[in-house]
Amino acid sequence: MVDIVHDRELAIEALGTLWRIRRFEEAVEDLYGRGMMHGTMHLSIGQEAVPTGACLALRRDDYITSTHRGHGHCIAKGADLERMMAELLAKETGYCRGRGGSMHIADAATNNLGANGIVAGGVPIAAGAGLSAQMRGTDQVAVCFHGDGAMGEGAWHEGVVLAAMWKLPVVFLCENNLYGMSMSSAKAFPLERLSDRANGYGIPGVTVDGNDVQAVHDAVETAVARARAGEGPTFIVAETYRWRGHSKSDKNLYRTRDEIESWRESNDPIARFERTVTEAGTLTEEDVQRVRDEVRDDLRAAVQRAAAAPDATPEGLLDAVFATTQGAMR
Amino acid sequence: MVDIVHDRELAIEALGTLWRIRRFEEAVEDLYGRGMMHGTMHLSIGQEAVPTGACLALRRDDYITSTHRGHGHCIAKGADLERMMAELLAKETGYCRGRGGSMHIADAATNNLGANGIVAGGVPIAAGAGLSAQMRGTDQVAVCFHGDGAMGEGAWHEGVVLAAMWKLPVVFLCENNLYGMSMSSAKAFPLERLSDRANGYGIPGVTVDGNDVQAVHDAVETAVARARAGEGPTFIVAETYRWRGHSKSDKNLYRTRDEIESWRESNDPIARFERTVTEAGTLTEEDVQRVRDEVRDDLRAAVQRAAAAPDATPEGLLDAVFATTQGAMR
Amino acid sequence: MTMQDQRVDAGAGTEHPVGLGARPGAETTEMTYAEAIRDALRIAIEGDPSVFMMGEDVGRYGGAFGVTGTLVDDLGTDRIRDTTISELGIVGLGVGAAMTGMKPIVEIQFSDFTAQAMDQIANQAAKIHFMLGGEASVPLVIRAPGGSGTGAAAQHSQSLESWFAHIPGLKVVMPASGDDAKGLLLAALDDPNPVMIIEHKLLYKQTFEVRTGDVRTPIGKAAVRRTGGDVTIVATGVEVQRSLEAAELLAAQGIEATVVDPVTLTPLDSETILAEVIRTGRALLVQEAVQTLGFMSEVSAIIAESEAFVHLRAPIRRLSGLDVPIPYAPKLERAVVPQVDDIVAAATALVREW
Amino acid sequence: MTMQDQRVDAGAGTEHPVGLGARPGAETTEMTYAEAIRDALRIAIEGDPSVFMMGEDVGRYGGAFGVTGTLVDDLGTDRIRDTTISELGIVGLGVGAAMTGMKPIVEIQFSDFTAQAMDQIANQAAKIHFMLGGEASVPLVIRAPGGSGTGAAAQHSQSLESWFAHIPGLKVVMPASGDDAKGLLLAALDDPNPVMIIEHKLLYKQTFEVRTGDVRTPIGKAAVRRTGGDVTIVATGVEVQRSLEAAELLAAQGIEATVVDPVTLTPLDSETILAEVIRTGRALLVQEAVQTLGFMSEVSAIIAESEAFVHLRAPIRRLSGLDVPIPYAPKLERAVVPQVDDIVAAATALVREW
Ligand SMILES: Cc1ncc(C[n+]2csc(CCOP(=O)(O)OP(=O)(O)O)c2C)c(N)n1
Ligand SMILES: Cc1ncc(C[n+]2csc(CCOP(=O)(O)OP(=O)(O)O)c2C)c(N)n1
Ligand SMILES: [Mg+2]
Ligand SMILES: [Mg+2]
Repeated sequence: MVDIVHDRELAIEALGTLWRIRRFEEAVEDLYGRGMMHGTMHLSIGQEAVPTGACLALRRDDYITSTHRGHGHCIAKGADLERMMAELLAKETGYCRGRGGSMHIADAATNNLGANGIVAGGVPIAAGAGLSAQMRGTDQVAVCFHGDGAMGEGAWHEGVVLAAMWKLPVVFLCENNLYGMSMSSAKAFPLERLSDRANGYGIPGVTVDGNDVQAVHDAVETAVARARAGEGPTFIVAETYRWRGHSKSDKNLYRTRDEIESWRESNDPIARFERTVTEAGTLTEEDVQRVRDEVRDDLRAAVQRAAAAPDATPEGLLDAVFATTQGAMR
Repeated sequence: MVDIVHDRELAIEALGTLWRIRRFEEAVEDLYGRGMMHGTMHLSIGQEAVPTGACLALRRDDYITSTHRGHGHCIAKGADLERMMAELLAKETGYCRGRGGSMHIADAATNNLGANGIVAGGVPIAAGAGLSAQMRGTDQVAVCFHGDGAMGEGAWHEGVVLAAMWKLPVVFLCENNLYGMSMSSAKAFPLERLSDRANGYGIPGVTVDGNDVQAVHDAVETAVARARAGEGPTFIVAETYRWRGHSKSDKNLYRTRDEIESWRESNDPIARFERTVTEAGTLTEEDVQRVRDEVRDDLRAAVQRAAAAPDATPEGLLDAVFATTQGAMR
Repeated sequence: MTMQDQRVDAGAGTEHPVGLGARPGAETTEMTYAEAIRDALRIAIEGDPSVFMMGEDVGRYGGAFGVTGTLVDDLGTDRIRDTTISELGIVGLGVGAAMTGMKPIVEIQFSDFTAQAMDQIANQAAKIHFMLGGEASVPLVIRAPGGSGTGAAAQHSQSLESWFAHIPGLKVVMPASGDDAKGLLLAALDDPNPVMIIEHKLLYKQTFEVRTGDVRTPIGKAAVRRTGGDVTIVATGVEVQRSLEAAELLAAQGIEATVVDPVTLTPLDSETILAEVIRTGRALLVQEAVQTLGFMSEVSAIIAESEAFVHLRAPIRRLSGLDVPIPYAPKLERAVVPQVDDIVAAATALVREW
Repeated sequence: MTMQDQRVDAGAGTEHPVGLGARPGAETTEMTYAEAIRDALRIAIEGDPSVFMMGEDVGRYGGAFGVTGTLVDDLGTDRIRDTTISELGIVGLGVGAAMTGMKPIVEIQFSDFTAQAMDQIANQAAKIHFMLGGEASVPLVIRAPGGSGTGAAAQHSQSLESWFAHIPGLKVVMPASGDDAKGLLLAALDDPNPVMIIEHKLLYKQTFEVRTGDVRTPIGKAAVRRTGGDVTIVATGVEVQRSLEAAELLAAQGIEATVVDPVTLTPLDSETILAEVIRTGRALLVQEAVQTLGFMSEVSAIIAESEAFVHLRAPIRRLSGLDVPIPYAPKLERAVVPQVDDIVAAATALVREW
């Protein structure tokens, strides 16, 4: 097992990722609030440890599929902040050239198959990437990030059934932030632990503290090893919490202020990680501060460059519908 | 528990149902073979104990949903053989006036919501009937017959998830005849027993010998009692076997002749029931013969009357698309 | 089989409304499109114990577009039901409930997600009555918002009404005004058939004049919302509004346009459309949906094979969304669907060149 | 991003075939439509390690319509994969595999079950390339048999090509001959986009003249299968065959018909269609799909807004399936879709009355 907490380089990397996600989304929130960003916005603030821990267990050529709440996954897998921000700002230099926005960022350079506006839409796609890896004889693995709400969809079921049957190298990684929009996952699924769902599919099910980078990493690392060894998929449920509303329209009527406060105050994944690595003596307070400063500077630069880029243009849209060459993420 | 095996009247009823299903389908096979019936044909010969046992645990106002292989369910719930046969013969007097055929017979008189050409199509519909019963405050139950193959479909999943969440009065009754068309259920779903699927949904899962009328009945009776008491759905898997091919196009290449023979010879549900009730002293050989004769006569008459009925006519088809009054099965 | 209980039919709603105002003949009040739908929901659910609504986040959350609002407080969680994220499941449960004595209203958060539910919509709900030889009916209402303009990109902005209008057995309506949003929902609940209501996201917060009380907008009747002799604009959804605005601008240039809103796509009131096309001899068909097999292809084909053919003074002109997925960037999103200016330009060209 | 490996392009296939025969310019042999597809599958899978096929019962069973036959014996269970009953799942896996270097062919047993898979087809496969700004492509081929005539009733007999043609980002083809069934499948595998191939159940067992070897039928080009000066029949799928038969009967009555088969619905070769309509001045559009928003509505609309408008000597006439679900009874099933006689009658009326 890779020990992030006691490895200086990894701890810095993890902390950088955590902050990059947090600061990116705070910037998005700010830009949106100031009317400089359009559309809708799903923030994962409070959930940063899941993609951070998970992607530390992955190789660059491993695949991920992501969700409507996908900035964290994208950043943790290694996406470029400027191109992400440019996309959200509807710029020609954005990942999707302004055509997709937040819900559709993919990154061929990191084998990120993309966010998805459809709940559970990425589940069969991830299984397909796993099938592709299996058939091509590589030992790549596909990690399918999804929310607890996705577990109600038929697409989730069908993707998992096929992956289980063919022992595909896939990790289904559920971020249980307790709600699918307003629906409580505890109410929706009468299971002792959500990971018990796996019992219906003949694959291992694991529950992990989703606000603990190391714990997430370890669970994913085990599942990835299993997948690479040809033993098939694993279902991991990472327990976490979404601090912000589901999207802009959310008035948080389905949960209490107390609940939100208690998670923020006693279970901030970043504060926890900083405490852990400093208490372990892996990083000093100064190290931590340096990471924060670097991320702040990087992000500021990314936002500035993104904002200065040319707007997306409607020219050539009709020609953009069909591909002329096959762009494969192998 | 109702003891069919030791109750003369029930034993006669059960035996009559078993034979009605068997003889009906043999007649269909014959008519089809002689070119007098058109379309496709899915026979449940060998599986008769499942609907027979299940429907003995139901009231007339309980609902069922059925499948492409639905003659047995329909007959066991109490449908009229002549109207069924007329439908298959494309007659105006058929259940669907010749518009639906074998895969679409429903029977409002017995709250049979209908066969379904879509694998798992009936699963959410059954849950909806359960929801309706729950909301109307009746204690009706809906039994959803489906095949093992249906367990791969998203519709199955979504219906079960919603039924589990709302504790709907539904029994999901899987006839595991070992194959979904040619796909082996053991290969498809890496579960020790298919009923373990229930563990992923927080509802009870039960496996039962599907060729034992009493065993099926008892499992369904328990599940129905649970449902009527407001405790929610149960998943029952009845292990059985399909003697005939999936449909006419089936060359049985995916299973061995030996396998088929062994089920026919040592596990014929009708022979087993006859043996059980005669050995128990509930019925005599003569009783059994009388039931067989009655069914033979009834069926012969039904076929004759059905064959003599007027053909379905294309007149008025355009006006048949929309209903003008609400016909509800309450 | 029981006969459908006929509900009160106050305010016939058969006369043509002026613009996007209320149908004549009843008291009116101002409210938003969302409020008008909510008003209909309250009237229906309070008035009929078999009516209920289910969908994702329709309860405490109040609906993704705020349509249900605080209705759950008054009507309870039994009648305003939050579901899991399960479009196929909830439409399927709706079918089962509808066959067994209930009148469910299912909300699909974005009409794009009807893709998830297509089997239950097209293969079950639409066909059951016919396929079962009349043995059952499916009085199910499905509400789903369509359309672009909110920056939600390709998977949350489609105008998919064609998919449904192509399936025999479904009735399909597209309320262009608050009054129709209310009246059509109440009419849909009277109907023993499955009815798809395609609402429009951009209209939810707009204010309209709406009839009060238990009113109906008849299903199957087009509305002539404006009359002019030079060109007949047929438009659906949010394009009705844009066409009415365009008509005012055209009038300033001396071009008088008739604006016909089909209101119901199936069964379509071709008679009214054809009469209005014959009157002006020019047809401009405006929709937000992509051009290829958008609903206006059907309208065009109906005109071209009708007696109107010989009255046409110009080719039939469609003005539609581009054949592209809806892009995210605001400028791009605007560019790919017909705006007021585009309608003015197309109508002007049609009248000036022919 | 890697460039697509261009596969051998033997036999251009761009010249018009005679009737339902093979495209000129290559060796031919006789085989059934199903065999022609199997031949293409074998060529593609043997020739390219990234091509594979998956679907329900495509392995040992040989396919519900016998298309794969014993192919699994030669190509193995890895390349001819049996799946669970899971249309959404297998299309979704196809999307994922296609994005990551494979070229999957997915078989949907009956095109009606694409309803189950609509999200992955329309919201994912079709949109990913555009929506992701070109960051990915989805070279996925979906094969699904459409059409009625087998007594399988409403849920197994639809002609749903309109649904797909309405979604930007999908290419949609409908092979009317064995030669095109083969050539289009091989062409679809060259294409970096998702291609829906709507085959026809009634054709599978029919014998056709088919080009041998690694050939192509170009996607995006219509075929003029017969030429005559009195009326232009545009027909798709099995109606191409019926129209050609009708044309012979018409010829006996002195009416000469042109028969155009669009072959590809998206992207449509309007140019060829319009040229042929202009030539005769009369258009009869024949399809098995229901009339309302069937593909011929689009063809009609394209004609009506084109330069062909002024050349029309008669209204544009559609001959389609009735707007009803397909019934089970053989007589009824026949009655609801255009048969040879219906085409003859419609063409005769069009020529005699206008
Ligand atoms: C098929 C589909 N249904 C509904 C929605 C609307 N929607 C977007 S996100 C969301 C909640 C998802 O919950 P969960 O999977 O738990 O993810 P979270 O938002 O909590 O990250 C809903 C209902 C959608 N995008 N797609
Ligand atoms: C959605 C859908 N997919 C595929 C089919 C084709 N099909 C009909 S029955 C069947 C097998 C069903 O297997 P199972 O559920 O085990 O029922 P059984 O036939 O064994 O009774 C298949 C694949 C269908 N009718 N519907
Ligand atoms: Mg969640
Ligand atoms: Mg089976």
